[in-house]
Amino acid sequence: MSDLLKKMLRDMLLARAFEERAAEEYTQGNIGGFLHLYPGEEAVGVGVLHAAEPADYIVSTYREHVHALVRGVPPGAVMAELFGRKGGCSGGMGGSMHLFDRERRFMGGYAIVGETFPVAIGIAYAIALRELPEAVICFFGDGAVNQGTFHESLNMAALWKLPVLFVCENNHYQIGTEIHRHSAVAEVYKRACAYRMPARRIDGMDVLAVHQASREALAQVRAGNGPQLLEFETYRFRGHSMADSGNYRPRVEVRAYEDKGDPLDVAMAEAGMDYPAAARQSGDHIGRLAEQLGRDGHLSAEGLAAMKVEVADTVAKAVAFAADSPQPVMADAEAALDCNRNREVLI
Amino acid sequence: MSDLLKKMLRDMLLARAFEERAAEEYTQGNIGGFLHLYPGEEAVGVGVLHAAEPADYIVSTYREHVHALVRGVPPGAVMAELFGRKGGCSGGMGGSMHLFDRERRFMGGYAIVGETFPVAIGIAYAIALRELPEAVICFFGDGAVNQGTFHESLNMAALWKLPVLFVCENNHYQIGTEIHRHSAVAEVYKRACAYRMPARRIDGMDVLAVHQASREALAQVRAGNGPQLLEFETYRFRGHSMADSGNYRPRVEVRAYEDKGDPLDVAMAEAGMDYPAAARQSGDHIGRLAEQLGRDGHLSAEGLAAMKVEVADTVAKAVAFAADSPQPVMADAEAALDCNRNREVLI
Amino acid sequence: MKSGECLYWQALNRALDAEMVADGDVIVLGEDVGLYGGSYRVTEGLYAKYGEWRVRDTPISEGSFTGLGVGAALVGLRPVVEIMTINFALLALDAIINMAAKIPFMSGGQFPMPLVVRMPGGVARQLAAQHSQRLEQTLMNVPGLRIAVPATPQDAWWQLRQAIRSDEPIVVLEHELLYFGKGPLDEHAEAPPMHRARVCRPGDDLTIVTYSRMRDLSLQAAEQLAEKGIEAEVIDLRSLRPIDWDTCIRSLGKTHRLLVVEEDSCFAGAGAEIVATLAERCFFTLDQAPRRVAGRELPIAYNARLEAASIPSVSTIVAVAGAMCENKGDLP
Amino acid sequence: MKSGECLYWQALNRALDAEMVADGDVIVLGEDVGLYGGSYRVTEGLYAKYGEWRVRDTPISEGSFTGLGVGAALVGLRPVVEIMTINFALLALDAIINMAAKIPFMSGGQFPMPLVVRMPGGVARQLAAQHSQRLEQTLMNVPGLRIAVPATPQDAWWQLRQAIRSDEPIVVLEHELLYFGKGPLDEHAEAPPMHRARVCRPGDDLTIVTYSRMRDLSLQAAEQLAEKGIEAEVIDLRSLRPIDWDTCIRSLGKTHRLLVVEEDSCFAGAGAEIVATLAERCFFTLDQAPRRVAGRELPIAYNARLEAASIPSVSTIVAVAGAMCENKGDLP
Ligand SMILES: Cc1ncc(C[n+]2csc(CCOP(=O)(O)OP(=O)(O)O)c2C)c(N)n1
Ligand SMILES: Cc1ncc(C[n+]2csc(CCOP(=O)(O)OP(=O)(O)O)c2C)c(N)n1
Ligand SMILES: [Mg+2]
Ligand SMILES: [Mg+2]
Repeated sequence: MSDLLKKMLRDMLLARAFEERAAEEYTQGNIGGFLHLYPGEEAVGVGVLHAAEPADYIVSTYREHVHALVRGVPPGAVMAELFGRKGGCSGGMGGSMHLFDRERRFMGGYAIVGETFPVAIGIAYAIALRELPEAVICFFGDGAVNQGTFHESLNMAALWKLPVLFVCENNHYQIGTEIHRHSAVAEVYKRACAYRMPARRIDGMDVLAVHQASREALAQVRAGNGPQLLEFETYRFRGHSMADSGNYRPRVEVRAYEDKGDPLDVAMAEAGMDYPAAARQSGDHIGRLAEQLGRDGHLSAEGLAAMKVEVADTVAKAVAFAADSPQPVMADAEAALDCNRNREVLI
Repeated sequence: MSDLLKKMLRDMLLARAFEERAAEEYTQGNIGGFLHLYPGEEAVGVGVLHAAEPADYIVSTYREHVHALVRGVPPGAVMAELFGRKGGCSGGMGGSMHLFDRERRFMGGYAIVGETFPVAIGIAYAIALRELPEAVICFFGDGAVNQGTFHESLNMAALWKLPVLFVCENNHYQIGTEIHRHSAVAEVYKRACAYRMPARRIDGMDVLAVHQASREALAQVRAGNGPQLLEFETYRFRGHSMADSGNYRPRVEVRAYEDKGDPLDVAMAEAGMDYPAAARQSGDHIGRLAEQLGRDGHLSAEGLAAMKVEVADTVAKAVAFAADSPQPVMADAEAALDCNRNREVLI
Repeated sequence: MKSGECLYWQALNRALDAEMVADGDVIVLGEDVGLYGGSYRVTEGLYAKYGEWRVRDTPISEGSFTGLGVGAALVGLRPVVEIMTINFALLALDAIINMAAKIPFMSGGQFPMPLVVRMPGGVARQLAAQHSQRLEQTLMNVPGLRIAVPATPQDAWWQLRQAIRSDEPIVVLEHELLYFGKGPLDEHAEAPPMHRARVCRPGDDLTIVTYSRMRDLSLQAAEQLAEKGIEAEVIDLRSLRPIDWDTCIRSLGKTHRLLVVEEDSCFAGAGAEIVATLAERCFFTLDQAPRRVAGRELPIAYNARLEAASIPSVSTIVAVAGAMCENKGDLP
Repeated sequence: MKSGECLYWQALNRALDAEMVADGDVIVLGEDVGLYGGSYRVTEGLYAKYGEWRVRDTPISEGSFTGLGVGAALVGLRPVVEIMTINFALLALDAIINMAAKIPFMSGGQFPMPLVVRMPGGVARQLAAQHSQRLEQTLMNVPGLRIAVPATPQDAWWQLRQAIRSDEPIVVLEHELLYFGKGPLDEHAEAPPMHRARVCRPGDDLTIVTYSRMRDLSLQAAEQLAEKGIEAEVIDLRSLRPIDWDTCIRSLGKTHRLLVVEEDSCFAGAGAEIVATLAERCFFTLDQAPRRVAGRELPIAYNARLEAASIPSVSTIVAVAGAMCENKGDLP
């Protein structure tokens, strides 16, 4: 267990460092387009994907760098894709929102909200038809729940008992619209009732809870017992994308998630009235995990420092790889488009 | 009450006679296209629409002749529309699937499954914005529930407390696909849980039950308490449209609905083994209502006979009106398309 | 029916069966394609033969079951999605355009997309505005898609099988009024390339470029024109993306006159691209302005007469072609 | 910014405000149009001023909130639906095409449809294939719809207000790269008819027909061509349905050469209709084949260089126009 926790801590550190570096590279102009970052939500991606088997398939959104990294896509290939280079995992054609890695069954980042649902049930349909003990993990946000495809796809998944784990990363916002302003029922897991699909809500800031719930659910899913839905309550520390400051959110709310405090305690503290008992914890969910591993004697201060160095080094290498990777040329684009032509002469 | 029941009986008789005549006219070539008929489902349309106020709006599907008739659209105008004539309620442009009558707030029949939902919430949005004590009645079938717009629209309706009564005519079939083969949850009313919307299931073969439930729900809806959903269990006695024999359905099932018998009793009877106790009732839900009114002393045999004559006469006149109505010409079509141009010169 | 003849829907049915026997990865899905046998009978019998996992009845969820086809294709199934009619495809365009056509490209060429989306379209008989549409021009503008428009049982048989065997996403546009038309079918004849146009009738005076159901009307018109001494060459495109320009250009080199016949409303319809490219490429070959006979700029009315007057008829084709050839004698 | 100048998004913002003040039936809805102020700031401040019932933040439900606009328009509201970008409009096409454009017709002319659907489209900066599209050709083919494509702050101000005041359904296509461009705005100047094309630059040698962002590139190209002694007349269509053919035909009467510049991929794009109709109507006016400068037949790559190479540039326009005018001296 402590080994698993250490691996997950390492991946969370990598996730954070990678994303913060991506933000810098964006500011420097090395990354273009829309850039949606993951800080705050690490425990979800890391916890879920550590529960996945290599034979499972992953379908994700435009906020998917960390999903790809934890899945094992080389950090250099991810960063190179953000740079739009040939060495990127999509050859520079897809960019930040469209990471793909067939070998690792990373079935793509989709940028139209709600597309992950039908893709996921399609893959799951093939698994069911072939009677394989595999699962599809389908990521989506709280905002995506209101797209028609959510409803249509969950109905089909439940009706035909398709092996999908639906994973809602509920960060409470659809860009600037808070969940109570976009959903009649703000508890996403409750919406699975319309399909009689097992569903739970889990603290998405607790990587172990995320991992355990995912492992249990995936075992059921792979066993052919039909789809399940897990809702992880989490928070993004940054704006929706690099173009968004995120300043429509109350400060108390942001601080409460960052520090895992009770929002009321945070409000008190802000007002300079905090009780001594409500001593602030140090740092966010990642910091707390590191602290806990330290307290429990599983990770020394040096161990943690070494982990941070390794992670920093990994990110630095990824950037170097990306920067060195050549630009794709038009022939590459044409080859990508025609990749399934099999030399067929059309006319 | 007995007056209301008599009016509803009359409308159900009209509904049946009108539709059976439409079938004949179709066979004779006076009606073209797709023709979706209502026999079996009369108690729903009649019960619901007798609970509507003139200020309420009606939004319907392609199976909407009876909705239009009960709403007060003149039978001649409905039949003429089926004939594609100028005197039709849509001027011959819409046909069977697209009956409209602005004056009577009959907001149209829509032929793409799932369109009624957004249209209904749009009208309701205007009502809510204007703070009027009006409601929108939105009809749809059990198959329509799986369209994404159902989900999207119910969420918005519940979120903004829009005044809509969602009315599911659950006849258990999406053309040839029985409800357990198209919906993970076959009780349509249960799917409203995903929007925390009040919902009930009612026997759709019992016009009084339909009427009462509708009246209660509409009062709530008009009072601004948000949308509600009513599911009426019913059955179509014919195929999906004139092109469909409906013979994918078990005989026991069809008979059970036609005669309001218990399916097991019906099965026994078919096998020649019916108990004397399970004496067959005479006729379907319409016949039973007439019988009951007679038993209770509200409607004499002559009264019923007169009612049937009046109904037959109404239908005959509607057909005569339709047959006499002129064909629209191309200028009419152009005028329909440009009806909102207000003499604006475009270029 | 003569031996060796069959109905259009039957040709499609046999094509599906042939491919499903040959390859266990081929699946069929759509509304009422299974137990019911398909609205136009195209999938009749397949459910009984292959079972519900390979012939899947779906809920009314066009957006998602077409997307399901995309997902299944990513892992090597060869889904044939039936959208009951093209009018409902408006709900599935994100799956077709944003997903099927783009994933192979966006992934840098990593994924197969052996998806076929079949659907009838066009103006049938009094189905009114919402049920009498085409979507050619929408789909034609999408790089990454291919579009087949078989007009005969033989082409239906050939092109559907080719589409299923292709690893690229292909839309097969059928026509509601073609299903119950009959024609010869030789199951053993060798297929021409899927996107090759066919000269259905040779002629020297005028080239009529057309496709799908309008092929039949154009051929009838050509017969009538022949009686007036005008020999029209009729080209059935068979494919709308790509378009076999060479066959058209070769014909224009002979006739010098171009008439495009399409059922769709004229403005920005499929014919626009045909006229535009041929005007660009054959400007000096043409000795008069190209013309289109197409649908009116109106939604289709339910009324039968208005409906008929909204789409091309044999007599309009004859009239326009005749007018174009009036000065026939004057030319070298 | 000079006085009397403003940004394109600001012109749209003022147009919305002006119409909302004037008419309580005008409402705005879409994702993040309210509290957040709109992704491209177009609705900034309106929520604070008019409240949530008139400026409505919606869930991510494009199909249904566009349809909501249709329903609201049926009873006399004048909804301005913002679809965050046109890429998401594929999910709303049923509402736009099958409902908004057809209901007035299908009802025999009984219902108003004062609906405006606004959306940015086009290729911006490295937004990749799913976020770099247009839908012109799809919408152009729909009888019952009108399409405005304002290219300047002044036209944005005029055309959005005209669209809101019209009782017909109108799509306003904006462009992501135009929002932060500036230009003069005179709020009191009288508006030309909404669908009238504008000759932005007169010239005798060649007519460039274009619209939206390609107007800017075409004007720049015209300046460079002028240095080479070639005077291009640049026509900004401003509207794609209907198209103001007369303005184009008048120009061709002078220049005899037609070049269409569009951002979209060429095959079956908006330019196809422009070339087709002008080839039909001006066949003998043209002294050489019409041409299109358009996007490549590829989805848009994320990579910046490939993206730039996939759409027209000033230099391509100059090159093609230059080649078309090479024989300029030879002509009468
Ligand atoms: C169909 C569609 N509509 C709108 C958008 C624009 N958009 C991109 S992300 C987003 C918010 C999604 O929120 P959520 O699903 O909660 O995911 P999060 O970004 O919070 O991870 C929106 C509206 C889109 N990409 N696709
Ligand atoms: C979007 C769409 N898909 C498919 C169809 C074809 N179709 C017409 S009616 C129908 C079945 C609808 O079933 P249900 O909603 O239960 O209504 P019912 O006909 O039983 O009254 C189908 C699939 C359609 N009209 N629209
Ligand atoms: Mg979110
Ligand atoms: Mg039904």
